[in-house]
Amino acid sequence: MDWEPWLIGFLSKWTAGIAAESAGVNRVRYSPNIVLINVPCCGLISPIHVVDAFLQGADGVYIGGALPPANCHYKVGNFKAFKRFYLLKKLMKQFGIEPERIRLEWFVSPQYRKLAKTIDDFVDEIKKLGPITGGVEE
Amino acid sequence: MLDGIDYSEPRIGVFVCHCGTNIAAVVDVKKVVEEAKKLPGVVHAEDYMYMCSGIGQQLIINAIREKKLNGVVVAACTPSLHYETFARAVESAGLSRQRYKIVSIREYCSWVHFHDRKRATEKAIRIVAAAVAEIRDNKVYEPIRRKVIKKALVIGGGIAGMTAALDLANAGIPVILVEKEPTIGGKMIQLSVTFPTLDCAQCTITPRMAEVGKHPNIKLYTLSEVIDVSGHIGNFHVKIRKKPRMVDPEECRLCGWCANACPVEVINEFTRGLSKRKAIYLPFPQAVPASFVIDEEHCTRCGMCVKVCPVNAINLDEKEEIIEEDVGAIILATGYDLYDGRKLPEYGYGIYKNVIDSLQFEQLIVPSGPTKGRIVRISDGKPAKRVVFIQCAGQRDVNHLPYCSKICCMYVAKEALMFKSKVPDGEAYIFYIDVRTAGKGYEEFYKKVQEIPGVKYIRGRVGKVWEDENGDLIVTGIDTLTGETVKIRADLVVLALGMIPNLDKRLVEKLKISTDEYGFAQEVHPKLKPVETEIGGVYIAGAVQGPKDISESVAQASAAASKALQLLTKDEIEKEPLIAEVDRERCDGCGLCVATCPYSAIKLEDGYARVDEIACEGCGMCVPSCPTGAINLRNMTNKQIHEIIKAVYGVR
Amino acid sequence: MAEENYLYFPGCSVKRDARSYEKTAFDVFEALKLNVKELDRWWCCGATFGLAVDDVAKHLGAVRSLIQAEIEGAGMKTNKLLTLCPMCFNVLKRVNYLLRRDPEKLENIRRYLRDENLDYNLSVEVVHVLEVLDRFRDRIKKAVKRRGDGLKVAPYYGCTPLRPKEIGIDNPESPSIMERIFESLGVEYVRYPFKTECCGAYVSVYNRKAAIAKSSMIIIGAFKAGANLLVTVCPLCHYNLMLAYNSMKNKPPIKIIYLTELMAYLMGLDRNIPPDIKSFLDSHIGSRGENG
Amino acid sequence: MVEESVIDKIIRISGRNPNLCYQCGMCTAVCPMAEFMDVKPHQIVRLVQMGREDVLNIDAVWVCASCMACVDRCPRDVGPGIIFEAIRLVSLRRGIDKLDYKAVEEIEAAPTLALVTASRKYTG
Ligand SMILES: Cc1cc2nc3c(=O)[nH]c(=O)nc-3n(C[C@H](O)[C@H](O)[C@H](O)COP(=O)(O)OP(=O)(O)OC[C@H]3O[C@@H](n4cnc5c(N)ncnc54)[C@H](O)[C@@H]3O)c2cc1C
Ligand SMILES: Cc1cc2nc3c(=O)[nH]c(=O)nc-3n(C[C@H](O)[C@H](O)[C@H](O)COP(=O)(O)OP(=O)(O)OC[C@H]3O[C@@H](n4cnc5c(N)ncnc54)[C@H](O)[C@@H]3O)c2cc1C
Ligand code: SF4
Ligand code: SF4
Ligand code: SF4
Ligand code: SF4
Ligand code: SF4
Ligand code: SF4
Ligand code: SF4
Ligand code: SF4
Repeated sequence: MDWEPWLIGFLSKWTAGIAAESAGVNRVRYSPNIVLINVPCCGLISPIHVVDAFLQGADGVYIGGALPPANCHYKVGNFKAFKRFYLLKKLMKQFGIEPERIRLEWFVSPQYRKLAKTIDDFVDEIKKLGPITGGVEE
Repeated sequence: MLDGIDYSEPRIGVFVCHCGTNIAAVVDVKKVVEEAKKLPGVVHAEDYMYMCSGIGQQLIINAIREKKLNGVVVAACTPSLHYETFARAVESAGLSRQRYKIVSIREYCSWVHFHDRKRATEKAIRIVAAAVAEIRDNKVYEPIRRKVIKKALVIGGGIAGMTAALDLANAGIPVILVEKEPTIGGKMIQLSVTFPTLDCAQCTITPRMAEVGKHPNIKLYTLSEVIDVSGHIGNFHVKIRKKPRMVDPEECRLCGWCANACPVEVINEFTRGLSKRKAIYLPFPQAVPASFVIDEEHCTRCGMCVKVCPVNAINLDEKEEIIEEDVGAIILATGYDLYDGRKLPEYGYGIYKNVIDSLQFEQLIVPSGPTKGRIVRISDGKPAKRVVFIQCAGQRDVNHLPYCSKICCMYVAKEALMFKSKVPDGEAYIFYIDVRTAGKGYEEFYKKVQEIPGVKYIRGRVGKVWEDENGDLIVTGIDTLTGETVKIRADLVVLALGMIPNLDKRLVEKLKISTDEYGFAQEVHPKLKPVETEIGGVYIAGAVQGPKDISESVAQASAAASKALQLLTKDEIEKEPLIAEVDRERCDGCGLCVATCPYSAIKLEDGYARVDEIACEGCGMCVPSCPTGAINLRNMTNKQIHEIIKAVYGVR
Repeated sequence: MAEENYLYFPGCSVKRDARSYEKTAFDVFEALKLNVKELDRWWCCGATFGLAVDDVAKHLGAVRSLIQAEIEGAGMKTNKLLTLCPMCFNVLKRVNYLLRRDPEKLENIRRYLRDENLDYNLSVEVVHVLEVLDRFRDRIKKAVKRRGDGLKVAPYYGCTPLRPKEIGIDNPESPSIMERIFESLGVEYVRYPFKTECCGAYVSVYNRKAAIAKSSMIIIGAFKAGANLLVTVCPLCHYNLMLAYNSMKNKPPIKIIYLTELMAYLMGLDRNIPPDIKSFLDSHIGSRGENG
Repeated sequence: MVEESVIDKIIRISGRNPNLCYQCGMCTAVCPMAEFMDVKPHQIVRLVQMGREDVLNIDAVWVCASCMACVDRCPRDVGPGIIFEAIRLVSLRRGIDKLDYKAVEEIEAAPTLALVTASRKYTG
């Protein structure tokens, strides 16, 4: 099978974004099958954006925010994101999309190895899940 | 808007960097350029060996001019490295930096995907596409400016608060100093001498108190507390509750007749209960303001004092006042308290009179103190010959204060030394776990104390303190270095209690700052922003931020004042206009965003949400909360996020 | 749930070695109008709490008794299981606490019990007699018939009612619950430093000298503070204290008794008080004994 | 399978972490039995920290009355008294029996409580 998943990741630029930068500086290799977009805070990303991403063709959505409780640059953005995605995951099934296709990870900025590892794990998991079928088994 | 640039149609240029071989060895740069040219809105794309070099920058400037670009995407390293470099280049060509973006295809791509050139290239193309999609809809906003009120509020009149207030006042900034006690001075005025130099605490601090009291730029409110804070950096509105002093400080001649006449006697908090005072009293001789004060709580309103006052300074009907002030910056310096010794009943604090805390011992040393500087047993006033100090009395203990209080090792050494200088034939026993002397001259000071005959440091813990039938204290403990148990008969036991923050929850809420797990005020960054809080314009100084000695409190106070000055010397503040914005057409005034914003930056006005430009930090948290999509982050709107996603997946 | 209803777990020692403690306690309960009923069946709690994390089996006896209490409690409208012996209290409450906090342990225990068709729903509250008496201090005050003049009591708590602090009934470093009860009884008490000091517990079996030394220190401390009565709530403490007292060459004039013996006496419930204690109390109270 | 070391076993069955101990000595200072111990509580914790298997030979752990004073007061929540029980158990599970029934018989009128607890603490 020559199907390749392409994931999209939204990183809070204060923590996960810096971790991604350090991963680069330290040449920590990880799967290229993810495009990472820096945003001011993971609290900006709404479930609508996530659903949008799946509609556009994303195979998985990764969100990297600040490690709770005290590291969020904007006080509570990480908690807000967590609550929203907890609910979203519950709704995913109704769209026919496996909830495992969304992943939230928390970071403090030096955790670049964690970033690389979680991305690899995630890409592997998505590879196992295969392309989105919309709930219809092929 | 800058001249000469036409923003009507997107004309974007993409500049792809090789970074020598850093990028080009992994990513097929030429292919990226080729693909970039196909992206909607892109009219120019090129690559170059070192984009950040002078020549590279010139390429961009030339392209903007020649190709009439109104948007620039640089695909190179990370913004933290070269955002500014290219922003300046772009601006020098007359283009706004808001129409420029740098994305990383090095740290985010070539450096981490060197094992897979094909997909690294594919990823780089997607990264560029996303950046182009984002920049296409970027608008150029005017920078946000706001007038700064050139006035500061300092909360807390201890050594830290006074220092900050004086630094600001001497720089010409009017300062409002709010102190909740009847006098300024804080804990330092209660101390005897100060380590490591052993200079008299009162002699050091009283000139400063006097200076604060008479400084033309300082308005002092004692017996006062801040009860409300609104507004934001550069423009805070505060409410202060001033409790009645009931004595006019301008009139009071300090004759003391009133206190002689007053029938009500209560314990004196200044001596930490080691003496009594009347309901009308002078906190201590050097108090600022220099005036008697009536203790509202204990005064029975009998009127005896009023009758004897020769100048009619007393007014028993005085009521509390609410004062309102506008300030540009706030410095929080409310200091510390000691841990409650009654939580250590095993040491008998609050049970046996001769078990005291370290501040009480300071009061026994001060010549002007309740015993006139004689060190005595509290129970019977007999001279104290043997004193046991217990260090880490609750500190570094998960059952009490898990942290090290930092100053207690030093003040115990000092107190032992002072004891020995007053009672040459006395014995001081000091139980310790570690002796921490991290400060200039501190280890030398400790060594000096160790040299004194009659001072014995015992490495170990006290298990229990009790009083025997003769009224002597018995201290039992362990010397871990010999492994032997020790039992000492003592006249006084001094608990070296730890510092806890003196910061009440309501004030924290009003200031909207955060605290650490122990309740100390939280700095933004322990190394790089130690006096800043998350709230712009609110700074912290002294022991309210964490255990500190006087030198550190003073240093930090000056640092906080200097940070405040950086703000207050500006006429107006400018910030990036990348904040949230409400589309009135779509807003139905539900108020959900108002509740979401962590900075209280959104208000409902005439049924619509309105974002306060200054308060908004641009976090975007409000965006997902809006059911109608009316609120958006400038230059990172929902539409732009949608376009970014579309672009990422639009590549083949 | 009726506040006055309690199930009672006796434990081995109270039944065998501290009869007068139990009997006077029940006399006192009756006078305070408390409805205390002994469990129909109970299992030895083991007297010490197994501290090792893999020692689940040691908790089984206690769990069985807790289950029995859950079952009987339903009929009696109470979830309170009262103990006199603080060691039983300590074990039962700690097992209860452990099961509540550690679902894994609970599951483990349940696996043992499943074969017997038993289950435990964590509803039981284990209480010590001191807590119950503290709760009914008003009634104690009213039930007092004799004035305690001439008595000077030293309260002795020992360790098991107080430690570890998660399950203790009072501040382990400075408890005051017994003192409050003495105040309601109207007897004077003394302050001395050893009221929570360990008596030596079961170490008396291994190192008799050590236990005697500990207990002697407690007795002498109480005596030096001016006490003529040393009051305990634990059969093991009582044993160790007596062991020490009997081994003393110069015996101080101080009597070691159970709290409920003193209470029964002051409430005029003399029938179960051992004669030697009765005469000791009589002689100290003197002629003004009977309440007028 | 590699056999678990004595120290690992002590740590595992105690569920405690002796490495958190900073040797303050509080456990010894509050221990009612310390004066009867050959090795003091804080020293035993230190030996466990250093991986010394000969902690099994220490008499003091049998003198410990499980009073929990040290457990309550340890500033690092090391739980020395619990570690000592683990040391006892490792011995007991090896069949070492500390209860001398003769001695017990000699104790007149020892209450059931003493015997039950002692048999728990001193036999397997
Ligand atoms: C026993 C002892 C001995 C010491 N010896 C030494 C020594 O020898 N050398 C040394 O360098 N350091 C010593 N220190 C440490 C020293 O006391 C502190 O470093 C210093 O006092 C901290 O100053 P501060 O201004 O931060 O706090 P504080 O002195 O506590 O001042 C805070 C002020 O804020 C006021 N305040 C509190 N809450 C409010 C409110 N809500 N509104 C308005 N006002 C409020 C308080 O009334 C007080 O006046 C010692 C400390 C102790 C306990
Ligand atoms: C092994 C080690 C680990 C540390 N770890 C930590 C840690 O984890 N956390 C922490 O908070 N601190 C740590 N520190 C301490 C930290 O390094 C210092 O606090 C900090 O670097 C001090 O900064 P500075 O600017 O005062 O001095 P420096 O970093 O020494 O900078 C002084 C600069 O001045 C230049 N200079 C010297 N003389 C001249 C001259 N005549 N003319 C012009 N320039 C001159 C020097 O070249 C140098 O660039 C550590 C220190 C060491 C040794
Ligand atoms: S712009 Fe960045 S990527 Fe390009 S040469 Fe300079 S450092 Fe390297
Ligand atoms: S009598 Fe009047 S003037 Fe004298 S100290 Fe009192 S208030 Fe001041
Ligand atoms: S009015 Fe108050 S302060 Fe004045 S004498 Fe009476 S009690 Fe004292
Ligand atoms: S400074 Fe010294 S006494 Fe104070 S907590 Fe730290 S180690 Fe203990
Ligand atoms: S962007 Fe953040 S700070 Fe600004 S209004 Fe929205 S939630 Fe508040
Ligand atoms: S959430 Fe949206 S609709 Fe509601 S008030 Fe805010 S901007 Fe208006
Ligand atoms: S009390 Fe705790 S930290 Fe202190 S020596 Fe004992 S085990 Fe170690
Ligand atoms: S539990 Fe054992 S070691 Fe700890 S204090 Fe009690 S007797 Fe001593």
